[in-house]
Amino acid sequence: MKIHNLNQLNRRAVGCLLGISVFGLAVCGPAYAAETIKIGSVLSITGPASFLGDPEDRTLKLYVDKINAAGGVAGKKIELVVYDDGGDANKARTFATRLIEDDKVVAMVGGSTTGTTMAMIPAFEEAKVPFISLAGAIEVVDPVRKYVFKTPHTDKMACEKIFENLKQRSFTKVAMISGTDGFGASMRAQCLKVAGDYGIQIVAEETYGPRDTDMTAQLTKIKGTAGVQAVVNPGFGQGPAIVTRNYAQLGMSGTPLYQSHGVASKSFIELAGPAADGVRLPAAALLVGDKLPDSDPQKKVVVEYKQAYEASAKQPVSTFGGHAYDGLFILVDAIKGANSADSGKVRDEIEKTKGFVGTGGIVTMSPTDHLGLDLSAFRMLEIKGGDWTLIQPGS
Amino acid sequence: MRHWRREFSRRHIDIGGRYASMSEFLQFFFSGLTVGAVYALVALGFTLIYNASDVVNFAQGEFVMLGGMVTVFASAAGVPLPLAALIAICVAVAVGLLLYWLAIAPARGASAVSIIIITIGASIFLKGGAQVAFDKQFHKLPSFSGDAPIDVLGASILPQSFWVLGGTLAAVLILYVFLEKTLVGKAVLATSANRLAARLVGINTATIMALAFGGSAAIGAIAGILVTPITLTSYDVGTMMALKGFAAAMLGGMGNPLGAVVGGLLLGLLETLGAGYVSSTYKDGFAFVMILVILFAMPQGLLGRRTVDRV
Amino acid sequence: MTTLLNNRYAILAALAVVIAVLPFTFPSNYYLRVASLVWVSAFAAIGLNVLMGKAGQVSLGHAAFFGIGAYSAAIGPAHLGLPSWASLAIGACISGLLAYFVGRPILRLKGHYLAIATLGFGVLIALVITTESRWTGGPDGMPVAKLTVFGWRIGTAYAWYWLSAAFLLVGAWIALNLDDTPTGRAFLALHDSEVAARVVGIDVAALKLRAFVIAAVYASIAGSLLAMMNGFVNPDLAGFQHSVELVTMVVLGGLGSIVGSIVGAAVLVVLPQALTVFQEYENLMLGFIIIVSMVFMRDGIVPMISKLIARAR
Amino acid sequence: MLEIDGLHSAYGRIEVLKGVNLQVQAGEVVALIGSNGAGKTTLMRALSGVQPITAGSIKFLGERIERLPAHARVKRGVVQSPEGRHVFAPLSVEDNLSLGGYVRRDKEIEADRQRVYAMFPILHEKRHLLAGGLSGGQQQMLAIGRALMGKPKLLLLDEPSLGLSPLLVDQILAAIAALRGDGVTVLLVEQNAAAALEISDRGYVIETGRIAFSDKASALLSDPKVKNAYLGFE
Repeated sequence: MKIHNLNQLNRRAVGCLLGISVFGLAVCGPAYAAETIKIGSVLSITGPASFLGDPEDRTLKLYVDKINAAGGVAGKKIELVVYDDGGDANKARTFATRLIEDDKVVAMVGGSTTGTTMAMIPAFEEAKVPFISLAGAIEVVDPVRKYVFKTPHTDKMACEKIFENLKQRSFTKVAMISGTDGFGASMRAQCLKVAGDYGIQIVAEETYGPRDTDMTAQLTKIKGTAGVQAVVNPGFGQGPAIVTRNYAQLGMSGTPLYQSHGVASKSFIELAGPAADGVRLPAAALLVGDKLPDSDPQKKVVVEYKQAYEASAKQPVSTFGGHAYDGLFILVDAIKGANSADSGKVRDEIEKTKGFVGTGGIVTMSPTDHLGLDLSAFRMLEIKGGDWTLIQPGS
Repeated sequence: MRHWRREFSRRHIDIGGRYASMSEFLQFFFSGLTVGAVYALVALGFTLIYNASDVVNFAQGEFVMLGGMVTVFASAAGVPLPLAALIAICVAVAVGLLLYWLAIAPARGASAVSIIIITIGASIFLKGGAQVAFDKQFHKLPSFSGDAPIDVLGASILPQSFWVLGGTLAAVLILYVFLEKTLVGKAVLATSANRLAARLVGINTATIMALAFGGSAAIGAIAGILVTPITLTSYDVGTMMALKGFAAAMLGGMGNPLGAVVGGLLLGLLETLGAGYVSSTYKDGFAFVMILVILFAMPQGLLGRRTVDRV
Repeated sequence: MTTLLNNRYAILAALAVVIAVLPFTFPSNYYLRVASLVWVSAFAAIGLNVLMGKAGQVSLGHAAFFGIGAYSAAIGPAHLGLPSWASLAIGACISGLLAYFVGRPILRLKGHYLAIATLGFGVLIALVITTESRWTGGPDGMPVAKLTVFGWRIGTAYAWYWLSAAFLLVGAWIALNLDDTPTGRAFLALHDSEVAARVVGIDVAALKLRAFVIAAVYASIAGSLLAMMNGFVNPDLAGFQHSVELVTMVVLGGLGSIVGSIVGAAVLVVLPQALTVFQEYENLMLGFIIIVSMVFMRDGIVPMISKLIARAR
Repeated sequence: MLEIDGLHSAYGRIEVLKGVNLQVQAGEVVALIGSNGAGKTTLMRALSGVQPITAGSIKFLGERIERLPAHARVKRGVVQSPEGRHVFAPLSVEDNLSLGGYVRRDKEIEADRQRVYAMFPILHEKRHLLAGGLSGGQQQMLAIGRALMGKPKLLLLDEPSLGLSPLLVDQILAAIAALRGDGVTVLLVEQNAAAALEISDRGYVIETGRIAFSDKASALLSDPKVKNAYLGFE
C-alpha cells in the first residue's frame, strides 16, 4: 500500500472512477495476483474515534513495511488494505464486505470501536475470515465467536482493576460519571455489574454526551452527594480530559478520580494539564515501558514499539496503536505457524496463540478465550508531574 | 401532597442545604452562561449571513474550528498568542470570503435548500481540509489569565469564562453599533430587507454579502479562540457547534441579532440546568423539547422578525 | 429521452432493466452489497422526496423514522419474538402514526423553523435509541435476526440484491402513480402556490401531513430492510448526519424527481467507496464534489440532464 | 443625455424587449406609456442594471453603461424609484433616506434630506417610524424621496402613482413637476398616461417590447390613437 504500489493504485483508482461513471459500479476488479498475503483493516481513522484509528493506522502501515523490508512472512510479502469508516458502523459494514468479497483478504486486523466491530462481525463470521478486533468492550469476545478475536483489555477488566485498587484503599462509596458513547456506556454497564464483587456501592451516577464541552453541572451534583469517596469516569476521547479539568475547577481534587484505559495516551495528560495530577487509571505496560524493571518480560517489546512508533509518527505513543501492533503480530505468527495463507488454518493458529508477548500483555488464547489476557496485563498508574508512574501494589 | 409539604418545610429549615442549593444553582447558571455564550456567537454568525443573503450557512461551525485550530498551531509554531489569534481570525475571514465568492455567489438564484446543501458540502470540505492541514488530535490553548477558579457565592468559575462572556458581549455590542449606527451596517439590513431596492440605491449587494460572510467568519473564529482553553478543539468540532448555533438562532428568532444572543444563552442554560436538575442523560433531549415547545407557542422564535411581507 | 424521463412506465421499465443487467457486470459480491445499499437508500430518498419535492417541506430529522424502522426489525424478533417481516410492518405503522401525531404541530412551522423542529425531533429519537440500552443495546447497537420468508432464510448478497431492488421498484411505482391520485394532483397545486391551493379548497395542512406520513413510512421500511440486510443496527442510523445524508440525496438528485432520488442515493453511496483511493483526502473530495455539483446543477442532477437533453433537441 | 439603442431583454426564453430605441435630453421630463406587459418596467430595470440585457446599448452622458453593475450606474447619476414602492420595511424613514445617499460621499446629504422633508412633510413627521408601517402613499413618497437622495442626474420613476388616491396622485405629480425646476431629468413610466403626459415634455408609447411611436407630449395627448388606447374617453 506504500509507494512501490502507487502505480497500480493509481491505475486502479482511475479504473474504478471510470467504472463508476460509465457503468455505475463495475470494472473495479482486484488489482493484485496472489503472490502477496492480503491483510485487511477497517479503522476509524477520521471521525470521533480518530484518536483510536489514527495511531492504529500508522502502526499497521509502519510494521507491514518493516515486515516486508525484512522479507515478508513465509516468503511472501504482506499487502495491507486499509479503509477508513469515519466511526460509522454502516460504512464499516460495507468495507467489511469489500475486504472479504473484493479484496479477498486472508484476515482482518481492525475495527477501532465496539460499534463498528459489532457491525462487521456478521460479515466475517459468515465468510469464515478471521477478524482480530481492536475494540474495547467485552461483548466482542463474549460469547466467543469462532472467527472473532480481540487484543485490547476488556472494559470489564478495567472496572475490576479499578475496583481492586479501591478495595485496597478501603473505599466503598463511589460515584460514576460516564460518557454516553459506546465505550463509556459499555464500561459503565460492566462496572455496575462487577461492583458488588468488590463490595463497591455506586452512590451517584451521571453521564455526559460524546461532544459535550462542559461537565461542571454533573460534577457539581456528585460533589453535592454525601459520602462519595472516589469518582470513576468510564469514557474516551476528549470527554475525560474535560471531566478532569472541571473536577479541579470545582475543587474536588481531594476525592480520588479514576479514569479508564480509554485515556491511555500522553495527549490526555497534555489536554487535562495540571488537573491530571493524582488521577489514576488502569493501563497497559506500554505507557510506562521505561519504568518497568528489566526483568519484566514485556519491557523489550514495549520499549521497541514506543521508539519505532514515535520516530515514525512524530507523536507520543498510545496504547491504541499498541493494540494494532499486537493484533498484527498475533496474525503474522499465526500465518507463520500455519505456513499458509488459508483463512481457516490461520484462524486455528490464532486460537492456539500461547505466551505471545505484546504491548498489552502476555496473550494466551484458547477455544473459550479469544482475548487471552488476564488482570495482570493491566498496571495501575497514577499521573504525577505530567507523567505516568506505576503505583506500588496495595497503595 | 402531605409528603410534598414535609419536603417543602424541611428545605426551609435546612439553611445549610439552601445555601448549598444556591451555590449549586449558581454553578449551573455560570456554566450554562459560558456554554451559551459560545452558542450565541455561532448563532450571531448564522444571523449575520442570513440577514444579508438569506443563506443558512451550515459551515458556520467550521469557522469556530478554524479559530481554535489555527491559533493552536500558530502558537505551537512560536507565534505569541494574541498574534496567533489575529492570524486565526484572518484565516477564517479569508475562508469565509472564499466560501462566498467560490461557492455561494456562483449559485445565485438556486433554491434555499440547494444552497444549504452547498454549505453542508463546504462544511465537509473544510473539515476534510483541516484534517489534512492540521491533524486529527484534540488540542488545547492556555487560559488567557490562568486556571485558578474564582469563587462566586460558592460557585467556582474559571477566569476564562469571563473572557468568553466579555468577548461575547463585546462582539454583540460591536455588531449592534455596526448594524444600527453605520451606513454600511444599515446597508446590510437593507440588503436583507429588500435586495432589489438595495441595488437600486447603489448598494453593491455582492460586496455586502461578502462582508457578511467575512464578518460572520470573524465572529465564529473569535468564539473558537475564546472557548478553546475551556472546551478543547479538534478538526471536527464544527458540526456540533453548527447544530447548537442553528438551534439557538432559531430559538431566538432567525434574523434577529438580539434573538441570536438570547437563544444562545437560553440554550446553554437549558442544557446545564437540564443536566443539573433533570437528568444528565436526557439533557440534550430536554433542551430540544423546550425548543419545540417554544416554537409551537411562538412559530417565529422568541424575538423573530414579525414577518413584514416581502414584495 | 426527456419523454422517457417523464413517462412513468418507461422509467420503471428502464429501472427494471438496469436492475436486471447490473449483476452481470459485477466482479464480486461486494458490488451487490453496494448496489443493495443504493436501492435501500433510494427507497428512503424517494419517500423523503414526496415530502420535499412535492409538498415543499424540509425535514432535517428524517433519519429518526429510518432508525425506528431499523430498530423495529431488531427489537421485534429479539425481544418480542415477532417474525421479521411483521416487525417491518409494525415499524412502518409506528413511524406513520408518530409522523401523524408529531406532524400536526410541526408542519405548522415554516421554512427554517420547520427544519429546526424536525431536527430536534430527530435528535430526540436518536437520543432515546442511544439511551434505552435495555431494548436497543445502547450506543454500540444490537444484532438483527435474519429475515425468513416462508421458511426461506434470506442471507446471501444476491437474495438481498433482488429483495431490495423489488422494494425499490414497488416504492418507485407507488410514488410515480401518486401523481394520478387526488392527493397527487393536490400536491401539484400546492407545489405551484400554497395560497392558490388553499383558494381552490385544498386542505393544505392535511396534505402536508399526508406527505410527512408517506415519507416516514418509506424511511421506516428502508430502515428495516437495511437492518435485516446488515444483521446489525446502531444509533447512527437515526442520527443527524444520516438525516443530512438523506436530504442531500434528494436535493443532489433533483427535488421532485423520482429518478433523481435514485441517482442521488447512488452518488452518495458509491462516491465514498470510490474516494477511498484518495485516502485522507476523501472528505476533502466529497465536500468539493457536493459543492461543485450543486453550483453547476442547482436543480439537481436529473433535472439538469433532462434540461440539457431538451436544449440539445 | 440618455440614448438607448436596440435594447433586447428576455426572461428565460420569453423576449420582453425587442429592440427599444429611446432618447432623453438633459432637463426633459419624458413619459413612457404603454399597456400592462408591454415592457415598461423591464426597460426601467434594464436601465438600472438589475435586469440583464441580451443585446443593444445604453449611453448615458456619452458613455456606454450597459455593462456596468447597478451600483456603478447609481454612482453616475441614474437613480430609480421602482414600481411597487420597495422601501426598506424594517428600517426607519430616516434610515431609508440615508441609504438613498449610500453612494454619496459629499457634505450636502443632510441638506438634501431636509429638502425631501420639505417636499413631503409627512415623512418628516414620521421620520423615526419604520417604513413598513407607512401607508401606501407615504411609502411611495419615501421611495421617491430616497431616489432623490441619490442626487440623480436622471431620475427613473416607475409607476409613482400606482394604487394611490387621486389626491395623492396630484400631490406626487406636482412634486415631479417641481423637480424639473431643480434641473433633474426624469424618465417617467405611468399607468395614468394622461396625467403623466400633462407634466412631460415628450412621450414614448411602447407596445409589446418595441417603441410604437413618440412625439411631443401635447401632440400625444391629442393623438386619437393614443386617446383610444391609453387615455380612455374623456
